[in-house]
Amino acid sequence: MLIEEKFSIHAPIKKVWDFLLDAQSLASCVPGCEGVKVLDEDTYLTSIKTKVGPISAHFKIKLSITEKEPLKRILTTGRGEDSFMASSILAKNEITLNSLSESETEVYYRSDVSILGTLGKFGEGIIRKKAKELGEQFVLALKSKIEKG
Amino acid sequence: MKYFEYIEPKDLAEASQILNEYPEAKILAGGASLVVLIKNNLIQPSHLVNIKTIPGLDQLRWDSKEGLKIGPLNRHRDIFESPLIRQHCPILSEAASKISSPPIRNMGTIGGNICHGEPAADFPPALIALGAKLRLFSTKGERIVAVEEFFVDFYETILSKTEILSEIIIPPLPSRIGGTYIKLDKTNNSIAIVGVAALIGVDEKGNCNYVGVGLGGVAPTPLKVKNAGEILLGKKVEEDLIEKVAKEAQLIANPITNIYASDRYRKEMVYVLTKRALKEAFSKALMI
Amino acid sequence: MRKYDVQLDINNKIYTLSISPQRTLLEVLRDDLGLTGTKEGCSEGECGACTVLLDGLPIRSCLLLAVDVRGRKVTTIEGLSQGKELHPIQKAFIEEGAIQCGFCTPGMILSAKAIINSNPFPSEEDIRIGLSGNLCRCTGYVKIIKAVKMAAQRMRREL
Amino acid sequence: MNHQYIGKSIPKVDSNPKALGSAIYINDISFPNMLWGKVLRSIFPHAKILNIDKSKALRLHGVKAVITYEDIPDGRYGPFIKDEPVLARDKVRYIGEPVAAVAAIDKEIAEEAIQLIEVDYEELPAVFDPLEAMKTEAPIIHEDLKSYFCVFPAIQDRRNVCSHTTFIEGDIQRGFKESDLIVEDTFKTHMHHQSYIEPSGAIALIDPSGKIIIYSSTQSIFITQSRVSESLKIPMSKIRVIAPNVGGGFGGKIETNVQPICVALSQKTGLPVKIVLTREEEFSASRPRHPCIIWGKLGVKKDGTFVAKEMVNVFDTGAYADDGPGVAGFGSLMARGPYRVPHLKIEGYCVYTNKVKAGAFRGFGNPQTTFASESLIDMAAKELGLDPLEIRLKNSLNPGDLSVGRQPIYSVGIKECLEKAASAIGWKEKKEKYRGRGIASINHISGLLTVSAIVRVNEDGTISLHVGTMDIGQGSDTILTQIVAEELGVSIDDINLVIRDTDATPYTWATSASRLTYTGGNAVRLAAIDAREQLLDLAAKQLDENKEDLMIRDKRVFVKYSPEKGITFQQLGAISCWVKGGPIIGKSSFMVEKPAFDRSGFYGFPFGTMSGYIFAAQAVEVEVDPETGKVKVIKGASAHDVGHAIHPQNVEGQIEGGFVQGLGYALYEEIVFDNGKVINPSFADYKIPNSLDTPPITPIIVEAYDETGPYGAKGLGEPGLVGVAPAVANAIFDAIGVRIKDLPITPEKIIDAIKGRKGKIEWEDFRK
Repeated sequence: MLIEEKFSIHAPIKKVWDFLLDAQSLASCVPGCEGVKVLDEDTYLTSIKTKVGPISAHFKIKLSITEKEPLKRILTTGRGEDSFMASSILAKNEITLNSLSESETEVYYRSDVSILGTLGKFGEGIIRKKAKELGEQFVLALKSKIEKG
Repeated sequence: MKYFEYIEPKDLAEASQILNEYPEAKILAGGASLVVLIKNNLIQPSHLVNIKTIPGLDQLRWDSKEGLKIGPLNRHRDIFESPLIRQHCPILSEAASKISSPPIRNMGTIGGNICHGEPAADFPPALIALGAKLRLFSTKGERIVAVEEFFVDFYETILSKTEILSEIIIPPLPSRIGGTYIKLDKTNNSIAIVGVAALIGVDEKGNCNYVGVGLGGVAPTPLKVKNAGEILLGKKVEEDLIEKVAKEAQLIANPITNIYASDRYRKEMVYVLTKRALKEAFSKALMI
Repeated sequence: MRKYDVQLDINNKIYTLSISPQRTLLEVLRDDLGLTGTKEGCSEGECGACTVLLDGLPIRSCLLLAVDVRGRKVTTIEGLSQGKELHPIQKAFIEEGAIQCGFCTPGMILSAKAIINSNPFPSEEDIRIGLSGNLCRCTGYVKIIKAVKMAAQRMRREL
Repeated sequence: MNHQYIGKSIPKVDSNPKALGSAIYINDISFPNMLWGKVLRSIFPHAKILNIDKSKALRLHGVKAVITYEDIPDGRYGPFIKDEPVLARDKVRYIGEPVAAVAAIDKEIAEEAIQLIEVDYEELPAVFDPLEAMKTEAPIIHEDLKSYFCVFPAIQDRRNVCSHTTFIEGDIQRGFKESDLIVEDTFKTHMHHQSYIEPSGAIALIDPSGKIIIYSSTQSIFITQSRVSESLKIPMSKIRVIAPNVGGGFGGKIETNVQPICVALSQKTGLPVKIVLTREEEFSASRPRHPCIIWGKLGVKKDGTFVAKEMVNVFDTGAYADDGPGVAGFGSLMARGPYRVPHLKIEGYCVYTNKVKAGAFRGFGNPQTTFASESLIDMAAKELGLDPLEIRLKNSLNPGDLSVGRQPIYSVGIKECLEKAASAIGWKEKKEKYRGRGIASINHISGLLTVSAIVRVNEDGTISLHVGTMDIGQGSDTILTQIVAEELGVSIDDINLVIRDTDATPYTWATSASRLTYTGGNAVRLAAIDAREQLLDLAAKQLDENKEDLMIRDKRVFVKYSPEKGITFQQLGAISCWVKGGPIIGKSSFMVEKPAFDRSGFYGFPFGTMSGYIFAAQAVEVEVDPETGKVKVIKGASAHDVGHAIHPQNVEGQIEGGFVQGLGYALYEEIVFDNGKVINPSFADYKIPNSLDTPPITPIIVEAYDETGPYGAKGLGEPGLVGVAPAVANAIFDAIGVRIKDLPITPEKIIDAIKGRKGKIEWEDFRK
């Protein structure tokens, strides 16, 4: 299940890049995210609570940065599970930046999410819709944090 | 399935009170949808409140002023076979006959079908076309809402934690009225890819005096084609007006892509089916 | 973990049991009462192999809580042929070659009984609708529909 | 020749208990102290296993054993290539692959326990499309493929290819030069599930003598025995397999799935262990039909005569070979079809991908290649302005023509099948708007490998038939009983069927390849004749008559010209047991060996000899809604050349069941993947036809007597399904002029085709 979003932020590319690397601030943009624990420079532990209708899932996720090209691209893989509901989530995310101008950066983010187990069975179309909404909320939070901060 | 407490309340008040006390409690009516969710570990209720022990929730009464009053525990089978429904709103009986299969129709209830919140469920489009209202009971009081306002998102309704759907009210309709529920499904009576319910009423001069169009399976919730009235009421029912309403239905549709069909296909089909449903409804109205 | 004392009327026999509420009627029939004629094909209310009659109407026993039977009469395949004598529907299924692997047969026969009970002169369309909740992968339904027609005639004492 | 039982539709021998609900299936069996097993399955399509921590699971109350690859020998199994472990060893190759297993005192605890097993994976790049998997940069799924034991000289000439079969006859280049018209296209078929209503399952226990006893829902008790033996390294003499009734299989239960795991858990705990798959496990981790990508090219003369056919069939076998090499080989062998085609080059690739392994399913590759070849024929007929029925009749085989591999075929009823199927749906009649008729004609085989049988005369003159064939609903028990009753002049009730137990029956291969009437029937008939001859010899001695003057009827041997002089079977039975001659035991061991293939044009074909050629034609009339693309099947007809129908009613049952399963393949059913994960693993989202989805079907029996079959009979188990999908595709083309080339044919694909736009799911023509 592919989720893609392209948007621009009124901020220089350096500022956006630094924000992306700062785990705590990035986590604050992810809806339902309950804090981040930094294991090492490239790996973080976080947990995300989401709700699809009557069903609430609580994923404990290990996020690892797999590739970094400063000021250009960052690749991460998130792997986690909600043992309560025997479901697991696997997300391969890619964020690429390109600076439109001194004060304008274009961000393209793409993530390939697959959810296994019972939640996955619930209805792929619905989860795609929910994931898209989460994506949009993430973008809004990211924009406002960076532009204000 | 994992263990849960099982309660047989004697009245709605007790049921609502239990919902208030236990946040993870769920209402058990027919169980056709709920038990599947539990078995799949999608929800783990702490309590099941079996409202089938509450008397009076499966009644079906006609009142010339207020219209048809349907208890939420009427099973799909009861709705399909009820002479009152066949007389006053046959479109509901038609919708009931297209739900799943006889065993499910002998278990599932109209209340459960509505409260489950499945966007492609078969009753909501027909209820929307009928302009139905829902009575929601809770210990904090009762409220009545139009059926199209009842749905919030996928499997999410406006029911508060302690509210229970206690009655479905279908206001009286003009005498010369025709309706149909068209369901596009993969195999017979499987989940609707697109569902359209349409009702058209005509007065003696042949002008449209009632129109109701409900859509299923094309958005996170069932939809009402709100300005169908503007387009048709008071006018002669013509082909181009019907196409305008169908265009309107296509406009408000916001479907998903899933294993059954893509969003593009659903968007195209909601136009085709709305046009067909309105035409068929109109020809039925003329026959009365 | 509270259990509920329940009286179940199954095939005209009363069973007094103490049942945990999350157990389905299917589990109680098979595991507690040894009535293994009712089968489990999907446990999600889709295939019909678990069909039993509740007050004469076919239902999914895998979706009905045993405690929720509440005094209604349950008929399983074992309750159809009193002792050795085959029920006319069972005879018709055998004669018309309507049985292949046999896993859907108990559920199919009970749905057939409900069809004929509700309408002694079922048309082919009535039969197809009545059986649409019972999936069969072997027969393509043709001989099953023929068997139900034959059984209906027999039960009307025409043949 | 008037037979007493052959050709008669007697009540099936196993129907009564099934109608009463007293028939026992695997899930109805339990033992005292029996444990429930559950399998932990991989959540990654391709990943190394770094570590498996069982400690938490073992501490859960009620858990008796947790096993991983460390607890079992490194045995590999598989019908063609021994590439599959019981539990994943170094790495996992598909989502759903068994990684560990638990045995606990009840189901709930077992399910809880498997979630407490922690597996550390290191993900590897995965490939899901067979064409991608064949490219050099694709990840390798089986690094040590070359070291696996193969039962045939496999050609593994491209990346991730575990078998490549080719058939060449005539000169393909010259053939296309001589053709007036060439049609060429690419077709794609999907993953299709058997969807038997009874989930697979097994129970294993160890008897006091240390012998392992396996109760299993299977299509072959002997294959179950051999797979458990080779994977867990246990001699077959220590393994007994017993099968209760089986609730349908259609090929999906030929090979093993949980049986070895049950045995390993039982060995570990010393207690009986039962595992029954959930419907979700059936759809995501059993053995569905191979998806296939087919490029086909057909050369024809102006008058419709077939000249040349070239095809490349790429079968996606998933993570393990399983029956893949057989499916790729056999599907390609059948791709010529029941026609004379002088110039032929057909290739079948069997390619690994990181998806659930595909196995045998009714048709065994033939439905895939036939969908392409029967579509191409209609495309050629359209270009030439010929009637699709006529072009097929013109090229159909005649008795004495040769199969691929130059075997002469004398029993060929294909023309009669075509004519009767076409007329049954009113081929020539005027068609209503948006309605179309389509036809497809197919060939298949029913003679393969071996069946052996023993017929014993009991002391009281009744008969015991010991045969290892598995009746999974197709009626073989009844048919084989009819044959013994006919040969020995006894009644059906006199025959005691000794079946479903490797300790009580001689070897047989499997309920597969539509073969139990032809191959099984021959074996059982020879054993019955052997017993009959011994009875006649003993009677001749007792009556002091010439054997030639003796006849048998109603369990009595009598002298032809003075029938009152005779001796009953009861007397002969007693004499043979108590007085002289010794107990009468008729036996036979039938192997399909002749006529042998001329293998000069065969490369990498994974089978020995096949025979018992069977033919069928499926015709269908459809109505297509041009605005929604919905297809309504108005009526269908399916004509089958079965040589001679031993049980006509049962034959009709196979025809009708196959037709409806074929409709599911053509229109409704598909296993859908997302990154290697099955996303519709339930009957709610994987729709098989119900009684409202099936049209009126006319089954037609055509009898082109086959000398090599018992009483002229051949099989028909699989053909019922094979031609339905192309017939539907051809009918849809006839109705609204759009040619759908990828299955299943959904309303959306039809609308996209009408609007001339690419479907939502794009795939490129891979010949470029």
